[in-house]
Amino acid sequence: MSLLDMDERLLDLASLIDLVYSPIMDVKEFPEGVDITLVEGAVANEDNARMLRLVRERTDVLVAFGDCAVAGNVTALRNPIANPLPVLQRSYGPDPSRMPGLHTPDAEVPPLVTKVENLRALVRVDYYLPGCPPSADLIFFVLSELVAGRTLNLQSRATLG
Amino acid sequence: MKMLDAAMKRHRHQPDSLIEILHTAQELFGYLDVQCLKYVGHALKVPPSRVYGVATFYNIFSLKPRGAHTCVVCLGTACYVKGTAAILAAIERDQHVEVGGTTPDGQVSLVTARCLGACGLAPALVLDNEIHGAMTPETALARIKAWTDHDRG
Amino acid sequence: MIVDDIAAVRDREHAARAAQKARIAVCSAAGCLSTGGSAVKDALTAAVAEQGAGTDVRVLGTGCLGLCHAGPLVRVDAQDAAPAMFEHVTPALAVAIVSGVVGGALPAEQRCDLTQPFFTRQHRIVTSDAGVVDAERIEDYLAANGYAALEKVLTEMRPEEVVREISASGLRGRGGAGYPTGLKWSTVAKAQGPGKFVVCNADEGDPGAFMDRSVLEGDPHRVLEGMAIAAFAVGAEQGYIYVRGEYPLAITRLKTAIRQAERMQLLGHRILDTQFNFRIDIRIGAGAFVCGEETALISSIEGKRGTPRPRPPFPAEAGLWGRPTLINNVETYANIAPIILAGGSRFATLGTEHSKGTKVFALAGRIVNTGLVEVPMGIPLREIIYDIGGGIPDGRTFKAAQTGGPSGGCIPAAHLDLPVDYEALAGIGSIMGSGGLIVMDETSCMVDVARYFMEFCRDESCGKCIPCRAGTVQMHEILLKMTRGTADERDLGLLEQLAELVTRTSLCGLGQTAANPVMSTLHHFREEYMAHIRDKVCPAGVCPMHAEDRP
Amino acid sequence: MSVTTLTINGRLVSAAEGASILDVAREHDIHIPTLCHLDGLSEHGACRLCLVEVAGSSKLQAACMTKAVEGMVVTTDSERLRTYRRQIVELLLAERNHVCSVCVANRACELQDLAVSMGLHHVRYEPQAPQLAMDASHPRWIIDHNRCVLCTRCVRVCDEIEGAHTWDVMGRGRQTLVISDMNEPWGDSASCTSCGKCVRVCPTGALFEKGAVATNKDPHFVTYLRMAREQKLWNR
Repeated sequence: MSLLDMDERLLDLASLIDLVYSPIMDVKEFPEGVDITLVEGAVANEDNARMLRLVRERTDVLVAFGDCAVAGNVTALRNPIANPLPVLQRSYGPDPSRMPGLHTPDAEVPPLVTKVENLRALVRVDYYLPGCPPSADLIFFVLSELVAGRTLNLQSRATLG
Repeated sequence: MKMLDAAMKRHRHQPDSLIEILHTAQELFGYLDVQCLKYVGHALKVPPSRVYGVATFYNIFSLKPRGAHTCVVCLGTACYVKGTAAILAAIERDQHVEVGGTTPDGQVSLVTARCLGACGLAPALVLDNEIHGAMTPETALARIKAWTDHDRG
Repeated sequence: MIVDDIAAVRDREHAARAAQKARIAVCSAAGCLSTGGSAVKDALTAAVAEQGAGTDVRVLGTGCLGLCHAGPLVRVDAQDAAPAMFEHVTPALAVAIVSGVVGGALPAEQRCDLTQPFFTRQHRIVTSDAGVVDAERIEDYLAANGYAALEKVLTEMRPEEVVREISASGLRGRGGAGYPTGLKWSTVAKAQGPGKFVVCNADEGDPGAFMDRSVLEGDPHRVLEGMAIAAFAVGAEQGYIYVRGEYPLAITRLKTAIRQAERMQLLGHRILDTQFNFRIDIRIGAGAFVCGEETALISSIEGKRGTPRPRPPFPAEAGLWGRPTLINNVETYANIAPIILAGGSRFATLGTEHSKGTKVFALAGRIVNTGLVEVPMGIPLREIIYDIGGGIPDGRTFKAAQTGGPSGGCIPAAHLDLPVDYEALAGIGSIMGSGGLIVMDETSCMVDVARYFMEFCRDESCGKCIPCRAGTVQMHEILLKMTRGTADERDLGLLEQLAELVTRTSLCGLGQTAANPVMSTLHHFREEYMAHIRDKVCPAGVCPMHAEDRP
Repeated sequence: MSVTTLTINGRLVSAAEGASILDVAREHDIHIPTLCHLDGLSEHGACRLCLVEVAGSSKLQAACMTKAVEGMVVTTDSERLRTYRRQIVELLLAERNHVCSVCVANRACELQDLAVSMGLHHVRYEPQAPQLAMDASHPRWIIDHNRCVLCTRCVRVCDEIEGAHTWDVMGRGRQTLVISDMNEPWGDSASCTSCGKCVRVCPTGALFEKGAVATNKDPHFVTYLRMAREQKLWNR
C-alpha cells in the first residue's frame, strides 16, 4: 500500500519500468530475466521458500522490501514458540475441522515452516529496504536509484520499524 | 537452620561471605530454596535480588531438589575427545532424563561438569561423589542400573 | 614455634627415616583414588600392622605419581635399593608388596619401568615431593626441607631482596598469560597503603587441566609457603586461596595443611617468632570458569557474581576491596620456595631465553601415557608427546595437540618440533595456558573441536559485555551449521569477522581469547572447514552433516 | 583544579582532572556512541560501543571508564571502530525479539537510533528468538524481557539513586535476565517503591508504562536527581 503513497511520482516511475509480475496482476508464472524484484513478506511456508528461490534465480537485483522481508518482523513473532500449531490453535480454536489444510497440508494450503525466516537466510539479497511499512519517499528514492542503474546507499535514511 | 546460623556467625554476618554461606546451606539442605535464600539475604543484609543473582550465576548451586543419586558426566576436553558425548546421550535415552533434570521417580539427577580434572581417566563420571574412569556407555548404564535396581526394588 | 623447634622436628623425622627399612608411597591424588587407591592404602597399612613391621615400614599417601592411566600406583623406596613402582595395584598385590619389603624380595609382576622416558625425561621442581611427602603430614614436608625458604626469607632477607630474587629467576605466571612474576610482585610491593592481599588462583578451569589439582592434593604446604613468601615480599597480611568447588579433596587437604601450619606458627600471628603475620583463608568457587579471570575472581571472593571489570586499574593497584592485590596461580606459588632456596639465577639457567624453569603438563586424550609430567621449558612438543607420552595408541596418527583450553589453540603435526615456551606457542596461535595438553588423532574433527570450545565459552560467558555474551552465541550457531552441512561461505566470512570482534572488543580475557580455538583451527586446518562447507563432508566422520528440520 | 590536555581525533582538547575520555569528548561535541552509560549512574563498561583507540595501547579502551591523561592521543572514529560498533548493534538485534514495528518505544529507542545512525538496515546474524516472558504484574509498568539489552541501567538507578535494590541480574551468558527480588513478579516485590526511575532510564521498550506510547527520555534525569539531592540544586 505504501507503494501507492508515492502518488503522482508513480507516473514518473511508470514511464521508466515495465511491471512484469505482481500479486495484483494476472500472471501465474514468475517470468525470467527480471531486472529488479521487490520481495515483501518473510518466508512462512514452503511455497514462500520455493517462490523466493525461483525469484532469486530469475532476478538481477533482489530487494528485501519491508521489515518482514528484511528481518522476519511480525511474521516471525511466532518463532519463540518453535512450532506453529499452538499459534493456530490459539487463533482458530482446537478443532482441526475449523482449519482444514493446516493440520494436514494439502495442495491448496502449503505447510508452514517451523521457523519463519527472513529472505537473507535462504537467498542472496542485494538490497534491504526496511520499514513497517517503508515510507513512500524511501521507496521512490530506492526505485529511482535502481532504475537509473546506480548503486544503492541508504545510509541513515531508513530504519527498522 | 542452627548450623546455618552458626556458619553465618563464624563469618560475622559479613555480606562478602554470601557464597560461602550458600555452599553451607546447600550442603545442609541439598539445594537452595527461595525461603532459604531470603533467610540468608536477610541475615547478611544482602538484597534479595542480589542473593538470587549470585545463586543463579554459579553452576554448583541448585535451586531445585536433586534426586536420590547424582550422576555427573564430565564434558572436559579429554573426556569429549574420548567419547563422553555418547555416554551422555545413552544415559539420557536410557533413563529418560535430560541434563539438569531428575528422573520422574526422583531417583537419578543428571548433571554435567566442565572438567573433573580426572583427564587421565577419560572419559570420567562422578556417581554419588565417586569418580569412575574409562567409562563406556555400557559400563555407565550398568552402574546407574545398579542404583535404580537396588532402590526401585 | 621458633626456628630451632622446626629444626628439631626435621631431625626427628630424618632419624625416624634412617631407622626405617622402607617407605611405601601410594598415589593419593584423585586419579588413583578413583581407581581404588584408598583401598590399596588401607590394605598396605593393614598388612604392615599384621606383619608387625610398623616401625620398619611406613605407608604414606603422596601427590600424583604421574602415570594416571596405570593407577593405582605404589612406589617403594627401600634402604639400599633402587626405588620401584607398581601399577594397577590391587589390595592383594598390596599385601604381596609388604611381604616383599619385609622379606627383601619385591614381587616381579606389575612393575612399572622407572627407566622409561616418561620418568627419565622429566625435570621435577614443582612436583619433586611426589612420592616423598605425605600430603597430610607437615612433618614430611618439613623433612623435605619444607618451609626452609620461608625461614630463609624471614630471617635473612629484606622484602625487596625477595622480589629481586624472583625477578632474577625469570619466572612467569603459570596460569596462562605468562606475565613476569617478579614484575607483578614489585608493582604490588610498591603500591601504597595497608591491607594488601595475596591471592592464590586455584580455580583451575580449563577443561583438560589437572596440574594445580595435583599440586594442591599432593603438596599443599608448598603452595602455602609460596604464598607466605609472597606476602612477606609485597607486605600483605591476609591471603585467600580460591579453589574450585569441584576439587573437594584439594579443599580438605588445604584445610588440614593450613591448620597444621598455624599450629607450628608457620602461618598466622608472629610467624617463626618474627614480626611477620600472615593468615590464609580458603574461598570455594562455585562452578564458573570466568572466575579464573582475576577481576572476576576478585568479585567472587567478595561474595558477588563473578563478573569481570575493565582493567586498568589492575588488581596490583586496586584489587580485592579496592586494595593492592597480588594474584598468582598454584603452580607459580609452588615454584617460589625452590627459587628462594636455589637462587633466582640458578633457576634461570633452566629453560629458554624468555621462558625459565619447568612447566607441568597434564597429558590427556589420544595418548598412551595419560598423566602428569613436568618438563623443562623449551622441550620440543614431539618429545613430550612421543617420548614421554609414548605416542598415539591403537596405531592411529597424531593430528593435533590442544593447549591452553578454551583460550588456546590446536597445534598441527607440522609444528611438532616447536620448542614449548610462551612465545613459540603464541607464535602459532595457541598459548601455553595453564598446562592442559590434549592430544587428538584422526578421529577428531577440528570443526567439531572448535564448536565444542565455542559452546564452552558461550555457556561460561558471564553475560556482562555484549561481544562475548552474544558473539559466542552467533559463532557457535555458525559452527553448528558447519557440522550439520548447512553453512555456506557467507557464514565463514561472518565467523571470521565475529572472531575478530569478540577478540578485540570483549571486556575480559575469557572473551578476548574465546575465538582462539576457532582462529587456530581455521589457520591450520582450513581445508577441513572447506570440506564441511563446500563438499558437505566431515573428513573425520564425526559431524552429523545433516540439518534438522529447517525450511 | 588542574587541567589535562589531550588529543582527540587530531584536535587538542582540555579536560578537568579525573574526567573520562567520554566526558571530555562530549564536552567538545565529539560524538561517541554509548548504550549502557547514563549520566549520573556508575559506569558499567559492558556495551563496548564507546571503545576508542588510544595511541600506544594495543587494546581498545572503553571511553566511559578510561580517564583522560595528559598527552593521550585518542581516536574515537575509524573504519575499524565503526565496523565493531555496527556488529555489536547487530548482535543485540539478533539476541532477543526486537520487533520495532510493534514496540511501544518505536522511534523513541536508543537501540533503534544506534542502528539508524550506523545505517544498519538488516541483521546478518541468526535471530535467536528466545522464548521470554513479559511481566505485567505491576499496576503501572511492564517489563518485557524480549526488548531488554541488559545495560543494567534499571539495576543501577534502583540501587544508586532510589536505594531500593529491587532489580538485579540472574543467570549468566545468554541466560542472563533482569529480575526483581527473588525472581518474583514485579507487582509482588516487597522492596519496590514504585518510584518509576527504572522505567525512565530504560533505553529500549523493555520497561514501559501501561497504556502509553514511549516518548524520548530525558538523558539528564539522573544527573538532575543527583544535583538536587547532593547539592540542593533544582534547576532543570
